[in-house]
Formats: sequence, structure tokens, C-alpha cells
Amino acid sequence: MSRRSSLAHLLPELVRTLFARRATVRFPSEPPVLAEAYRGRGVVHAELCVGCGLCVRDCPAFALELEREGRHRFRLVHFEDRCAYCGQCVDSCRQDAIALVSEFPRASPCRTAFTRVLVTHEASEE
Amino acid sequence: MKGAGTVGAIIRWARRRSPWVLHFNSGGCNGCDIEIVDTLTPRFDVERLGILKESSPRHADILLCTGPVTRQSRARLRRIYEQIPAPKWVVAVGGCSCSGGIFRGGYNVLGGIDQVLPVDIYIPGCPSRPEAIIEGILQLLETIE
Amino acid sequence: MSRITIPIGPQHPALKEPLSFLLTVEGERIVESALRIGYVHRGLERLFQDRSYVQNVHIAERVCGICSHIHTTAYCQGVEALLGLEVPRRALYVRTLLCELERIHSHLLWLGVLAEHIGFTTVFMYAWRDREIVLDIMEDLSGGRVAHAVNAIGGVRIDIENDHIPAIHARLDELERQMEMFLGVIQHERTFQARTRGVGCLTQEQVQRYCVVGPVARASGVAMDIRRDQPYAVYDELSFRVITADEGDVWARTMVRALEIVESMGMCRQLLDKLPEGPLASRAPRRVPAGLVISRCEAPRGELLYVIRSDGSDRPARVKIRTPTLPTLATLKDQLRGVHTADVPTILAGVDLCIACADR
Amino acid sequence: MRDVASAVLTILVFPGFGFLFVCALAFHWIDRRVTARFQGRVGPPWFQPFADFVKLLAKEDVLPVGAHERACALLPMVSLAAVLTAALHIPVGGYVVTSFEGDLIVVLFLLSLPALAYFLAGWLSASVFSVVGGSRALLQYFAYEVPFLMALAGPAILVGSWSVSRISGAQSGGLWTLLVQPIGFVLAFIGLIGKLKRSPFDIPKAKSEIGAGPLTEFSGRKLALWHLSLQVKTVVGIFLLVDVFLGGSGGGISLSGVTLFGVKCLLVLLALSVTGVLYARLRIDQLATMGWRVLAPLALVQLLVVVLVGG
Repeated sequence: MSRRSSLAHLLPELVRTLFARRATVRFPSEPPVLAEAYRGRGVVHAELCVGCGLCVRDCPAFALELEREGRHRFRLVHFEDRCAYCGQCVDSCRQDAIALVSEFPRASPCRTAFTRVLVTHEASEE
Repeated sequence: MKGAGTVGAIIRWARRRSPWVLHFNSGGCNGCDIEIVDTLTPRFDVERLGILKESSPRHADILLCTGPVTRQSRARLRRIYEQIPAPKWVVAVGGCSCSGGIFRGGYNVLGGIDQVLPVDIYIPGCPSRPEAIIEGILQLLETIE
Repeated sequence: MSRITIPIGPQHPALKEPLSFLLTVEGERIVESALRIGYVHRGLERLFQDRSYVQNVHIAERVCGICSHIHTTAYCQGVEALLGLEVPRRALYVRTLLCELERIHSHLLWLGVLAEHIGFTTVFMYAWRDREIVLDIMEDLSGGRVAHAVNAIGGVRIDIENDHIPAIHARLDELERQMEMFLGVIQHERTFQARTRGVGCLTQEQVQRYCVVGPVARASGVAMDIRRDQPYAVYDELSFRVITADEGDVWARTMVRALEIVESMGMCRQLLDKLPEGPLASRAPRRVPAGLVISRCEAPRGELLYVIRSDGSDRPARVKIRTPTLPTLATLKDQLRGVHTADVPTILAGVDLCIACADR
Repeated sequence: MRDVASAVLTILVFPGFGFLFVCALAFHWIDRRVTARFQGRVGPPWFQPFADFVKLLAKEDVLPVGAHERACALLPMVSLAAVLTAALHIPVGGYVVTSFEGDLIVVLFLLSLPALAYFLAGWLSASVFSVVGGSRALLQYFAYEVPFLMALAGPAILVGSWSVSRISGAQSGGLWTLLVQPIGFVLAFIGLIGKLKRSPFDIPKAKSEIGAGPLTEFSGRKLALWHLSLQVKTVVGIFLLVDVFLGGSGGGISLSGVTLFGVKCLLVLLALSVTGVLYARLRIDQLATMGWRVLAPLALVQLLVVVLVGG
């Protein structure tokens, strides 16, 4: 740094900030800007899911539950309030059926709203 | 408080536009906490929505809690809640303050703010994004009577 | 003069994390301080034993939200050693890149916190504004601002696409310009100096006695850095300086961390330039052969140590974490004796405590 | 009868309480907005101070056990009443409610009352943070008050009158006091920052050190009054500085005079905001050292120059 003055050292940066493009997002009035890779809500391609339970086994937060009633009848339930959004389920799934999309989970005054049934698989081929 | 007529409307308007928050970490991992602080800084700047982060519970309207509530911080959490003058609201930020999240089942965690305090709104995410926190608080303000 | 006792914490604006102090003061001078930790103890080491090696990667990530990636690095490295697994070089490069990005983010965050504690709100705002640059890079790469979920046992889960690299370089350029401004403020702003020079001094001898690590040790003239002393990942292929200072006060720590940011940016550029082609992960079995391993990493706050013992099953028999904050906590009693109450936040910020790590 | 009515109107509306209230909120908003802009943020919308005020009025009012209830209820009112009364003697755009020889002394006294009330509030509200904050407020008071008084004595001696309106009026033809006594202006400005407990002298209410200082335990209505009294004090302090050092409205009551006065006030406010964002907070001992080793001697030099050359 060439400038040696020690009083008001921040002044040039203040002026620069004043005329710079504003750093603040316009979030509530405009939609949020999320990265493409952002790990948000979980979605499942129901037709690909075979109910193997690998995602349930590897989930570190026990946020997925598989309710099984027979070989081809199962429900995959996701608890958003427990989920760590780590993406381990995406990695563990061998069918590429599960994905975390670029949309953050919404707040809710009621915890039951966070329980989402991702897949309801009725016995189709039986 | 159910204000009648114009006065009530003005008070309701003021409450919605001036929520001062107090942040308490009940045992979180810092992830949500830095995102809460992040909402104050230039990128998100919640002051434009009237939100100020206060340092004394007496000045606050909203208690922003993070963490799964460890046994040691439980009493403190309740005390801070009691120090906030009415009307007051509690927001649980992050998965572990909603349900215990990834720490559920740990021997020293109670598993969520609602084990100790009545929670008005839950913000999931691990950590919750600043946008999600803002959205959650705004959603809470919508419901203010 | 009468003595009063000031309780600080666990909820206090000077503390982002719960931690409790009892300060006995005479006038504005502190005569005694008592520290109480444990508010963030979540029993993580026990949780490690209850879950599988794969799940534990994510538990390790949530030991601390600021240095999340380095925890998973230390953990994965340990498990990979137990497995005798060869990690692809591209994976190691990505891992190291994230480590350095995280160091930049952590140090900038810390600079902001320090500035806020000495009442320099503007620098706090600027530091956090410019931290967003790093967060943006990390979010674009990994999909997470704070929790990256990059590491997996045997490699990494994300890739850096070649057309992303110029954008990252451009962002680093921007950050470099800002760092010049911050360095100028640290070196020349008089009020900043007045609040940080000569505050919270630790001598080299004290540092060694308390086994302090990381930037705090380096600011007292102890040149120790795991990245150089016992290179892990690909640090032996990078050229970098270990920044040290002699003063041992908060100002020196600021300077060390600020220069480390500059060093880290240089390392990021080297990593991006040298990025080899190849696979991103090798397949890891779920069961880990019995054994004991010690894994060391240089976290933003200093040496991080994981001890992992395996009994041959799919979950560890014991995971012990030794975090860099722990020895620093012990020095606080020394540092706080006789200082002005107004310097307490400065000292606390100066050593950059990470209670979530220390309590686990 | 009409005199009484107009007097009541003057005190309650212009340039009395109503006007001051609006000014206080407006200045507070401008200050926050400007600060935010300098920090790269957006800042609050224009109605923010009003919303904050109304919300606090409608909030529960609690005090901890052990706090002196009556004193805690009275002190914010004393503080607010003092600054409002002080405002009556200060010309606003050339218009003054009451003016008499020696009202500068009264104004200075009334402006230092809030500091004492602030200290007592800290002392009596039964919290360690507020006690520490209160004692800091008192220490700070001694550090800035003497240079501030001496700096304002300079123009009074020069003009030969201790009336704010006379000092203001005396500059209408000739030079601004600022140009004659630059050191005095700088000292008064620094003193004002100390008086208003603004950054970098926000030592008694240092957020990261002692919570909200003396106001830590206040809530609801009392807190609203405290905030309002500090905001009104900002306005009154700026008016005083403009009148004494910057030539007030330039003499007489006219539209251009009022506009000129307003512009000068905003400039002082801007200067306050910029100083606030430029520096780190000083420590109380550093401020005391600065007050006695630098500011007070400088004020003395300025006074000597005025007495020897001007008088």
C-alpha cells in the first residue's frame, strides 16, 4: 500500500462502495438466486424407485423412512425437519431416483407440514 | 393484544415492520448461526425489512434459536425467553432446532427447541439459507395479530 | 476499589457461541476470570460410534459449521488410511482446494467478527460482504454455502468443470483487490491499531507450554503448520509460505490471518492450474479392518487431530477429536488477567475460538 | 387569549415538540440510511424509526427485581424533557421560541442532563452491564464535556454575548465562526459525538462488550422514550452547532434562510455518519486520555487565541 495516512484510511473504500453496484439482493420481492448445484428439497422419480432402502440405511439424520407392506408395496417418507440436506441419499441410490433440487425448503408454523411422502408404490406388477 | 380500530391497525403495522431479534445458540454447530449473522450483512441486509439484531433480551421481539438444545443450555434458553417482554415469538432455525436433526438421539441433546419453548415457526435446512431465514421471519410476521 | 462480578454468556453479543465467563473486575480491570464451557456439547463422539462410517462423514461435517470441510477431510483421511485405500489425485486436488477456500472464508469471517467486537462495524460489513465471494465459489462448486458435503470416503463427490475455472480465477482476482484494502486498514488505520496492539499478548514460551496451535501460535513466532510439517492431501506439491509474526498480540494474529488469506488464494490458483485428470473417487468397502489411526490436518484454527479405532465392523469403535480451540481456551485465563473489560471481546475474538469444535 | 394559543402552538408544534419529533425520526432515518449505504447495504425504509417507536410503545414494560422502579420510569422523561426544553432556546431557521442573554449556558446545562440521567438509569436498573455502562457514561461525560464547553465559549466571547440567537445572528453579515475558529468547531464536533454516544465514542453502549449499556434492562415505553430523547438530542445538538459555528440561517426568517439552515444541518449529520463508519470504537481510557491530553489543551489554546486576538 502506498497510502500512508493513518486517519480516515477507509475513506477511499467508502467512496468506492457508495458508487459500486449494490451488494444487496432484492430477495423477498424477487426470487432468490441459488446455485445450480444447491442441495435443497428432495425429489424422487417415483417410477425409478424400487424401494431398496439404501438411502434410508445411509441417511445420517434418519430423515427418510420406508414403510413397507409387502414386496412391491411401500411408501418412502421424507422428514424435512430432520434432513441435513447432505445429499448422501443421492449418492447411495443405485437407480438415480432421488435428487436434491435447487429450491430451499419453506418454513412452516407446524412440524407436520415437513413430513412428505415422496413415493407411494402400489403393487402394479403383481 | 387485540387493538380495536385504527390504533390497533397502527400497532399491528408497526409490529410487522419492526421485528427486533435476539439470537441464541442452544448448542448448534455454528452453521445456522453464521447464516443468521450473514442476514445482517450487505448481501442480505435485513435492516431494509426493519429487522435489527439486539443484544439484550429486553429489547427483542423474536427469539431466533439454533441448535438441538443441549442439557446445559436448556435452563438458559428458558430464562432468556422469559426475559423477553410480550408480545414475543420464537423461531427455530435449522434442522437440529426443529427436531434435533442429525444430533437426534445424542445423550446430551433434547432434540429441538419445542421441547423447551413454544415455537411459532420452524425453518428447516442444514444450515438454513439466509433467504430461508428471511422468508421464515416474514411468514411469521404475516400471522401477527 | 469494590469488586464486581460480571457474567458473560452464554448469551452475549460478544459471543457467537455459548460459552460462559465470570469476570471479577475492579473498576474496569479484570482481576480474575473463570471459564465454563460445555454448552454446545452434543455428544458427537458417542454418535460416531452409533452410526456407520458413511453416515459419520456427515456427522463430522457438523462438528462445526465454520470449519466443516476440514473435519470431514481429517475423518475421511483416517478411514482411508485404515482401509489402505488409494485416493485418486484429482479427488485430492479438489479436497485441498475446498480446504483452502474454507480457510479464506473462515479467516474473513473472523476478521469481520474481530472488527465488530472493536466497534468497527464498517469493516465487519465489508469483510462479510467480500466473504460472499468465496461462499459463491463454494456454492457453485459444491452446492452448499456452509456445509459442503464434498468429501466421501475414498474421494470427493463433486467435480470442477474446466469452464468453471476462469470464473473462479476472476472471483479470486476480485477478492485479492479487497484483501489489499483490508491489509491497508490493518496496517495503517490508527483506531484499529489502538484497539489491537499490545492486547492479549502470548509469548513464545507460553504458546509452547499451553500447546497452542494454528494462527495464534504462528503470531507468537512459533512456525508450525501441519500443511508443511506433515503434508497431507497434495500440500507437498504446492508452494506456500508459513506466515509468522513476533508480537504475539491481537494485531499480529490479524496480520497473520490476513496474510494467510493471501497465501491461500495463491494456493487455490496453483491447484486450479495443476488440476490433473482422472477419476474422482475409488470405491470404499463398508466394513473397515480393525486398527487404529491418527489423522492430522491444518484447520483454519490450527492442528486438528482425529483418532479412529476400528474393530472390523461397519461402524467405528471410537472416534476421538482433538480440536485446535481446546489449548487456546486454556490460555484465556492468562490473557484476561489484568486487562481492561473493553478488551475482553477483542481477546476472545483474537484467538478465534470455535466452541462448537471444542465442545463437540 | 390569542397570545396564549399561539404560545401553546409554538411549543407543541413549531418549532416545538411536534417539529422536533418529526425531525428526530427523519434525522435518525437519514443517519441509518447513509450509514447503510456507506457499508454497502440498503438500509431501512423511511417509516422505520416511526414503526420502531410505535412498536416499543405497544410492548410490555418490565423491569428486573431490584431496579428502582420510580426512578427508572422518571429518568427517560427527564432526559427527553431536558432536550426538548433546550430546543426552545435554539433558533431553527432563524426562528426561536424564547431567547435571553445567557441562554447558551442554559442550553449546555440542559444538554448535559441526559448524560446524568443515562448514568443514573444504568446505576439504578439492577444489572451488571448497565452499572458498567453507567460508570462508563460518567467517565466519558468528563472526557468530552470540558472541551465541548470551552469550544462553545469561544464564539460567545468573540460575539460578546451568551445568547445562541445573538451568536447566530452576529454571523449573518460577516464570517462564519467556523472560519474564525476552526479548532473550536472540530472540538465541538468531537464533543457532540461524545455527547450523542455515537460511534466511535459509543463506549457506554458498546454492544459487543456490555450489551446495550445502561439501557440493557429497559423495555417497552421507557426504551422508546430513551431512544427518542437520544434522537431529539442529536437534532438539538446539530441545530446548536449550525447556529453557533455555521452561521445559522444567515439572519432573518425567510424561505431561503430556512432552506440554508436545513442544508447545513444535513451536512453536519452527514459528517456525523461518516465519522461513525470510519473508525473503530475507542476504549474508555483512550478516550479519557484523548479528552484531557489533546482536546482540552487545544480548547484552551483556541480560547486564548480568541481572548488575545479577538477580544
